[in-house]
Amino acid sequence: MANDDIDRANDFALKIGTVNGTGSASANSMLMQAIFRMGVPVSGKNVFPSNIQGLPTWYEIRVNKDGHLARTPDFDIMVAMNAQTYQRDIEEVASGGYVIYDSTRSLDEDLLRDDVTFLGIPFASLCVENFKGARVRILMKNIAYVGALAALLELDVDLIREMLGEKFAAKPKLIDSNMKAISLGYDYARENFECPLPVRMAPMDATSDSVILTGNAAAALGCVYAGATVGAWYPITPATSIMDAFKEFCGRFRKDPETGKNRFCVVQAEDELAAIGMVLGASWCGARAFTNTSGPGLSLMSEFLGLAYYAEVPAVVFDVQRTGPSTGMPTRTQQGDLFTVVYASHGDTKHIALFPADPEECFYFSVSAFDLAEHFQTPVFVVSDLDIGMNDWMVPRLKWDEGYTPDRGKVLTEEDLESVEEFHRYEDVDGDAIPYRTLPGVHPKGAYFTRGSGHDRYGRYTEDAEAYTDVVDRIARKIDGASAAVPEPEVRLAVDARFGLVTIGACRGAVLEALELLEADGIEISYMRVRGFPFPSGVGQFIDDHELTFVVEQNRDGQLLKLLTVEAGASKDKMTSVKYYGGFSLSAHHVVHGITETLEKAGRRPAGKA
Amino acid sequence: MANDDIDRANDFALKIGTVNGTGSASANSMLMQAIFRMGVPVSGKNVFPSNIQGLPTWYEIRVNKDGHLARTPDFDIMVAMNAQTYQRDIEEVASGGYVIYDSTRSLDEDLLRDDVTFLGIPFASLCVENFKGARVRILMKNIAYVGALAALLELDVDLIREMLGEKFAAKPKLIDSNMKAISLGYDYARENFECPLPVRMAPMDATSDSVILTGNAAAALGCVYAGATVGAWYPITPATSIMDAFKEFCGRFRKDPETGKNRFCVVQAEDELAAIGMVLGASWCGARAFTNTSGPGLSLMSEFLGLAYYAEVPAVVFDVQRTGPSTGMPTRTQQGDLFTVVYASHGDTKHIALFPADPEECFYFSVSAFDLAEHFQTPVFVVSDLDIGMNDWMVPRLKWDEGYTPDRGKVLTEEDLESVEEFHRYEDVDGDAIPYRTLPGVHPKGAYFTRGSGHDRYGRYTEDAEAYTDVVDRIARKIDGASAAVPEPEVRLAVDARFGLVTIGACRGAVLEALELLEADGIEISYMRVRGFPFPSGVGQFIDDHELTFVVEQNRDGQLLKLLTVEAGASKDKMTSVKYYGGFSLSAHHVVHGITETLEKAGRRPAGKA
Amino acid sequence: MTYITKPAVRHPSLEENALGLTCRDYEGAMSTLCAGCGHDSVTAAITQAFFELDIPPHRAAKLSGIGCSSKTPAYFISESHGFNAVHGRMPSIATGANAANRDLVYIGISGDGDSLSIGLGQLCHAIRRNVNMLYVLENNGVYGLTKGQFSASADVGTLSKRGEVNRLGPIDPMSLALTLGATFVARSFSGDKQQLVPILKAGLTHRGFAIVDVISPCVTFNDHEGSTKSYAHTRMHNYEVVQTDFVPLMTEITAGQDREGATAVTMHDGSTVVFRSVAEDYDPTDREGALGFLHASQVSGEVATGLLYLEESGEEMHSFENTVDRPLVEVPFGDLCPGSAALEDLQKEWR
Amino acid sequence: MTYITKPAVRHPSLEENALGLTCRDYEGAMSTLCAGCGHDSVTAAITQAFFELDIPPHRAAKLSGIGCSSKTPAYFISESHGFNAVHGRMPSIATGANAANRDLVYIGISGDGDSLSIGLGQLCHAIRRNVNMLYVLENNGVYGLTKGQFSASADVGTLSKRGEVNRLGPIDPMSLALTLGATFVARSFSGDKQQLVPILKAGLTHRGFAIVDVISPCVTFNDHEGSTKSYAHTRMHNYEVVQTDFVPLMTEITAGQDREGATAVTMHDGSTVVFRSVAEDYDPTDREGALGFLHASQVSGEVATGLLYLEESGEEMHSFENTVDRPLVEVPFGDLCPGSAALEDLQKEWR
Ligand SMILES: Cc1ncc(C[n+]2csc(CCOP(=O)(O)OP(=O)(O)O)c2C)c(N)n1
Ligand SMILES: Cc1ncc(C[n+]2csc(CCOP(=O)(O)OP(=O)(O)O)c2C)c(N)n1
Ligand code: SF4
Ligand code: SF4
Ligand SMILES: [Mg+2]
Ligand SMILES: [Mg+2]
Repeated sequence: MANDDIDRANDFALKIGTVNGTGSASANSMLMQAIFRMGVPVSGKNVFPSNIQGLPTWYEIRVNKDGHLARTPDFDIMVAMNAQTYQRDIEEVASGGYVIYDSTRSLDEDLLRDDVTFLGIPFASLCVENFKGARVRILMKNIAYVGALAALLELDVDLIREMLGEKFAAKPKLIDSNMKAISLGYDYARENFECPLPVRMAPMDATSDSVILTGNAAAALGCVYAGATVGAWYPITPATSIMDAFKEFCGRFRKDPETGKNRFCVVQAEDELAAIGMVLGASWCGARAFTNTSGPGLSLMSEFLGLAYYAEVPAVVFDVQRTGPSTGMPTRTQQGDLFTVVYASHGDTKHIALFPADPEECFYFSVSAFDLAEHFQTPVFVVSDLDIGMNDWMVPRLKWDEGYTPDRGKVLTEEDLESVEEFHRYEDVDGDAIPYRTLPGVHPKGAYFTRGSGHDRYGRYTEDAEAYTDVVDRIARKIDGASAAVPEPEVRLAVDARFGLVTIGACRGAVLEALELLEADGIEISYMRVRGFPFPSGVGQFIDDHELTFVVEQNRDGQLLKLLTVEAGASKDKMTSVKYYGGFSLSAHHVVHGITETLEKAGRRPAGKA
Repeated sequence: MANDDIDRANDFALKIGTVNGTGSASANSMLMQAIFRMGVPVSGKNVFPSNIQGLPTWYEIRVNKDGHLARTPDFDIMVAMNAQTYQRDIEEVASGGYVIYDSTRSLDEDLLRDDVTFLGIPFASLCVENFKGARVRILMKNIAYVGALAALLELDVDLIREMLGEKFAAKPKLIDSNMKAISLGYDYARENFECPLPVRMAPMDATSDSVILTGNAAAALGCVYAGATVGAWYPITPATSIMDAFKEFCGRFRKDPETGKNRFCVVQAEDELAAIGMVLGASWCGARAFTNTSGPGLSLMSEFLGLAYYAEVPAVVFDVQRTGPSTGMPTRTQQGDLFTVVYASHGDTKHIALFPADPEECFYFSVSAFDLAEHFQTPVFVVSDLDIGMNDWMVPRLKWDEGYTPDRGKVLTEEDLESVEEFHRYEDVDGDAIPYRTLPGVHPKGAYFTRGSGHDRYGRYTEDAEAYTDVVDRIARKIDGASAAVPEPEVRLAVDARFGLVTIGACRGAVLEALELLEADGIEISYMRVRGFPFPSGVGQFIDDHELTFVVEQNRDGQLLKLLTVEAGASKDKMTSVKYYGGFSLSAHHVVHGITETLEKAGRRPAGKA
Repeated sequence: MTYITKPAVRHPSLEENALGLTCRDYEGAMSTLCAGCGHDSVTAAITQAFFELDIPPHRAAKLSGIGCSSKTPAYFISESHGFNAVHGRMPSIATGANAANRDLVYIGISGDGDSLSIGLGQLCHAIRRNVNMLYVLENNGVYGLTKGQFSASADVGTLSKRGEVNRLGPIDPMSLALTLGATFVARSFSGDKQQLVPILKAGLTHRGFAIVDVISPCVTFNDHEGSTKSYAHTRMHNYEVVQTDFVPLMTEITAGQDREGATAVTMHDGSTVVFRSVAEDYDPTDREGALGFLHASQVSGEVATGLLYLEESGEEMHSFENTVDRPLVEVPFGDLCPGSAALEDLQKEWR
Repeated sequence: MTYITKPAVRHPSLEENALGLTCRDYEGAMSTLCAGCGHDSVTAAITQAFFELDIPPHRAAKLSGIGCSSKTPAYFISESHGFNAVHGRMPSIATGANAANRDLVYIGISGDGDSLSIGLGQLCHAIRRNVNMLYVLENNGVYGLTKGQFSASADVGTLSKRGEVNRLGPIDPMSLALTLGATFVARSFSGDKQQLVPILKAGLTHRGFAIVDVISPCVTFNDHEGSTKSYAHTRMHNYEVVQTDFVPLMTEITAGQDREGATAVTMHDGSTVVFRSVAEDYDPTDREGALGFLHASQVSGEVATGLLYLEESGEEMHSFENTVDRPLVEVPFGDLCPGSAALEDLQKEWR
């Protein structure tokens, strides 16, 4: 972007390189929030190490008036606060861009580039002169670069001061020092450089109906609104903040006014095997229960997930994906768990899964997950990832339908049980493959034995081939039936397009941006994003309807493409993979590049429509 | 079979219904062994409950001069020793067949059938008259029905007496009582019925180059011959007898002659997570190590399997499949773990697997598994099932090539390390995607850090996208490379056949028998049995070469068909599923029925060749 | 219910409890265990305990893992829900169930393999959380259902049926539980219904995690010479440390009963447990002492039985979690969902 | 090796060990832990111990699970193999490695989360098998790497950095180990190198499973007021029960050293461990006594440190398994494969 000469107001990307554990995080999100409050679409992505203190960490901010907020690797401005990473940070700046660095120590000759402008600001010495105490000085450096950016980008400083006021309302002393730090950076920039830079902010009104939110907070809020009462988990990045947020929200909304006691119970389990076990126990008793985990935890839950599937116990599992396999890169994103989720556990199994694209969907899908889990009496996965879960997203303000009543599924009440002749746990009474359920403690007639060993439609233990087959066949029908209940794919058909594109989850933003770029280039492509599994019937159709469909996903093995082949009846020869799995969020150029490359190879770079 | 009037010598099926824990097992295998020693092809299948004592259990013997030894559900003779199950046992006899029962108590009128002959023998009272002690009397009833069958089937009694002699060589008193019990049954039958029956034995010479063996014993023997020294496991049916046999063989072959100490170490782990962990630790140190498990254990191993895949640690895992999902039917067979095995663990993974069809292949594949695991530095699964693993199979005598030297893969010796400049654990030095390995304790230069977290080609920790991608891409190439190293499929092409059939594992016998029946019926079908994954290139080709291919497997979801679609490039529309998954071994009629039904539906019941 | 339950012919003679139920009403499906299996006697004792405590069958919840022992919940109280989980993971199911509905009477049945090998971690953490339940460990020193391998409770030198010798030291669930702060620790013998029933009743009444280690011989794989978990060996070395007597709330302790040298502990529901130490100055409320005693008796090869330790603090998982008294499953949706207005307010902070 | 190791400038001054190596040769990659993290001090002590014991770097094997603590094997002895396993499962890796090659010197590093929550079962069973290794538990009462949740070793009433209070009782690895029959049980403090180094040396020399619980403060998440695992609190309540002195084989105990009130235990390799009890009549060879003492000091809120229990029976996993003395990885294939003739014979029995 840095290269074109058009007005660069509200269209640029900014990256800040610091050291983790030095308090830059709050400065960075303040920066993002300020942009947001100026009414300009913005996204912030945290690129952090799997470590607590002392290693390089980055924060990437993209400002885009058209609302393209996916990650972009071309940075117009680099705030290089970490000498350890000067080299690569400076290399990453787009030609024509700017490097803001701490000029307290002068820059190595060989780091200099003549196609970028270097703006040195002596942050360290400024803070040493103006503040006391090592810790404070380090913290204030972060606030100071915010001040400098305010000047260079024409950020509304009053807004920032206002925000500082809100933030430290309780601690006036802190307000002063922060205000001072802002001014240090702001004034220095004003005095020494021509402000603003061509890349800059201009007030808009494009964010008034939006909020800033992480997917994990949104998912947790969904659990609260869905009426979930039991959460069992084991800490793991990047899933941890779901339970942290759940506890926080419950602290606000789930205290008994009289007693101050909790209308929820969060158990930090000893591991993920126990966490999912607790969820099954709670669901079996009739509570809405969930767990949050990531790849390694998911693997550990495999055995129990098969039990839940076969014994038909509801459960909601949030899988916030990170880069695998194994421990992999815990602080990088990926979409590598698709197979693990939908086929979790040994033997014949198939699980319902929802694939949110952003925090907004995390909230709504989280609520649906509980409805689906209880309706179909089976585990339901909400499959997000580190990018959605932990990054700051600008999303439309969340709405709650007061008319919502939870779908508790076919649960027999005490009255029902009084009236029924006999209750048979696994019988397909209604012909929809969904049996009736009872809860412990309700009625003697409701009693049955839940087991993962062979059982017949009456819930009795069996080793009989027919009785066994009868039940597993019904379960297969039941799960297939869910394809009509999971969220429909998001589809945007291009008129008579020969090409289609299918994607999933967090790829959304980058893909839509890429499609615009390609269209501008005369390449029209229809778009579909799957949002639930088992795939609704339309999914296979979409692929049949196009000459060639690009499947865009963030894993090495093209797991979505494979799933589409075997589970959506799509024919493999009509699909081609566009994959990125290096751990960063997907960006439009990955998609554009992948698609154009394929088209060129295939020698069919079309003039557009068929 | 019972219906046709042709000579029924050496072509019949026999079923014995008893109560488990009453000692019938040894009587039954003696019976089978006697038939085998008469030179006639025979198979024995144990149908037992997941319980220790007091429940119905069955033993099925099939005698077939043409060597068709798959299970058949049409029984010519039923030895009904368990009153609990008279009803269903008698129903199972093919019309024209025989029911041998204990006439001490007379049979219920309504159990009688006029299309079968009832041969009552007062086993109980005979034993009461002739033996003392409840336990002895119960045991001798079993021997007595063997005696009766000897008369009715014209089994060589002297042979049986000889076998009893061998068996109880140490305990002469037992010989006498057993001999007596044999005579009781034998004489009673001779005196009261016209012996032999039309279904009967006739000496042959079709077994002299064969042995009777279970797949689990064969697999264990393979471990001994491959030089495996460490076995770690957790008991689970039907995998347990692999380690039992391994310990037994090692007791014979692996004692240090001087000290009597063990040249092996078997650790009964606290669970399957620990078992696979121990295998990885031992393999990492350079031992050939293995574990044996079944579905539930496999699920528990998921996390560690991903570590082994990504950190490139060899491991051999025997998965003796049982009916899933979850605990399922522990004493019934199935092929439901295909997906779980090849995609085990979260993130992008793909594992090497071998699929033996019988105990013979269990032995040879077990040896290959260690070679492949060390060659490719990754887990290798030997995927058998309860039918192969626990039943008595007649297989060609096993051979051992004295020329065999284990393929330890690219392991640098002390000398190598002395001479190398630097050692980089994950570098693709030879361009075959297989890096070099070192073992702990050998040389300081060999030291490296094994981890499941992100690492670069040098074995260093990394969170860098390129460095990460570089390694996982190589691993993908490495595993794909194994498709050339796993056993080639077994193929029998029918001339110009329009139809193909692909199957796996224990389905073999039933499928080959079915193909003969179909051919006799004018339906020619080419046959392929896959024996290793990743699939060799020929596999997809076979499917392309046929108009329609039947995929025969023992699971509900058509896992093999799906794998062929996504991993062998086979097109789904050219395949159709023939599945049986009720827990019994597959029989020819399942296959014939499945195929003819499809053909009729498709309205293309061909006159044979195209 | 859809079990083949034993024909419940109601003997007019049969004694009825406060609910007007007979012990027959607390029975379950026909056992499929080996004739003579210790576990069946434990089942009988459990049936008795529930009957005598007047617990409504449907208010009980029966949980187990996998094993012969874990099959037994099917053999008692067919009118209560049962959950036969996966191997070694019953404690987590119980913890979650209890979190959701704290008002049910939870009984978990496990085996020594299920509890001390694959399930050891979960057992220890259920103890640590003091989950309110009765945990019965049917201890036979072997893996019965998988045909007799040694379990982690097998003593050093034990001979397996196949003649193998166990060299590894045993894990004693009692010392372990005491070390981990368990508040109710008892051991008994399947062959001693006299002792077992009151202990089970006390355990069911205890608020918190009550673990009862029941030596329950496996007649098929571990009842032979050379086994330290056989009927013979247990009868011989079983040493009752404290006699326990459970006195329900309603029956007051009358002067009639002799109470010399007896300690009485009042349970949270008002009923009483009366101990009489048989062993010299054994104090079932002294954790450290109990630990020492167990260690000593283990060394001397004795099987100390009785209610070995009791601490009726009443603190259990829900007190730690500060959960509302009403079972969470009964809290109406309206009290759980904050509604649209709250959502509006909340989002003001996210701008 | 392909680490960024610290520049190994060889100070001529630097002391050399019997192998002619300096302690620099026992260092590893640069630590990425927080400045001041207790774990780094433990790393330093380990480096020292290996150096002083003259262990050839490549004959050591370093194992760990997942956590900040589990990262540390990368920070010492870069010339030995390291295995950073999955969370809580290091003991099984160590067991398998040891089964395959019994001649290496195994050191496992774990954290309190890694050992006492997800890994509790494996830890207990490694103790039971008495796997010959040194197991260092870097105990900070929190999950450091996941940002400060309470671990199972957090004391009741501990305040988290976010102000939450821990209500659950702690699992004390020392009492647990003693209860499970551990043969080497010690506790120390990352801040006390004086005490830690000899204990580590004794642990490395012990034949069997040596567990050392090192209180190792997390400066970032658990070093504040209200934490019982902070530097301040540990310094204050750390109570050395026994002073331990490790005397290697070669240096004989000269009259010069004062030995009053000291017990000496000879290790299987001939070297000696000398105890001096600081606490009134504390006997580090009395398991029952040690258990009682620990329980008492836990109640009084003291952190008892030192080599708390030692039993040098020499019995370890391989004695139980009766494995050949030669490491299995070194047994030639010819001694492992029975060959074709044997196969022929064997099959005669299968007819
Ligand atoms: C994950 C898993 N591994 C192994 C098994 C096989 N298995 C079933 S029961 C059992 C042991 C039971 O022993 P115990 O708990 O002592 O019960 P018992 O039969 O002795 O009463 C095992 C290993 C299983 N069901 N699941
Ligand atoms: C299966 C699995 N679950 C969760 C995690 C996330 N995780 C990483 S380290 C850790 C806890 C570490 O705590 P501790 O062992 O005390 O080490 P410390 O960081 O405190 O030194 C957790 C839960 C993981 N890596 N794997
Ligand atoms: S095998 Fe043992 S434990 Fe299992 S039922 Fe029989 S006697 Fe009981
Ligand atoms: S977070 Fe705590 S444990 Fe981890 S490195 Fe920092 S101080 Fe050490
Ligand atoms: Mg047992
Ligand atoms: Mg910790």
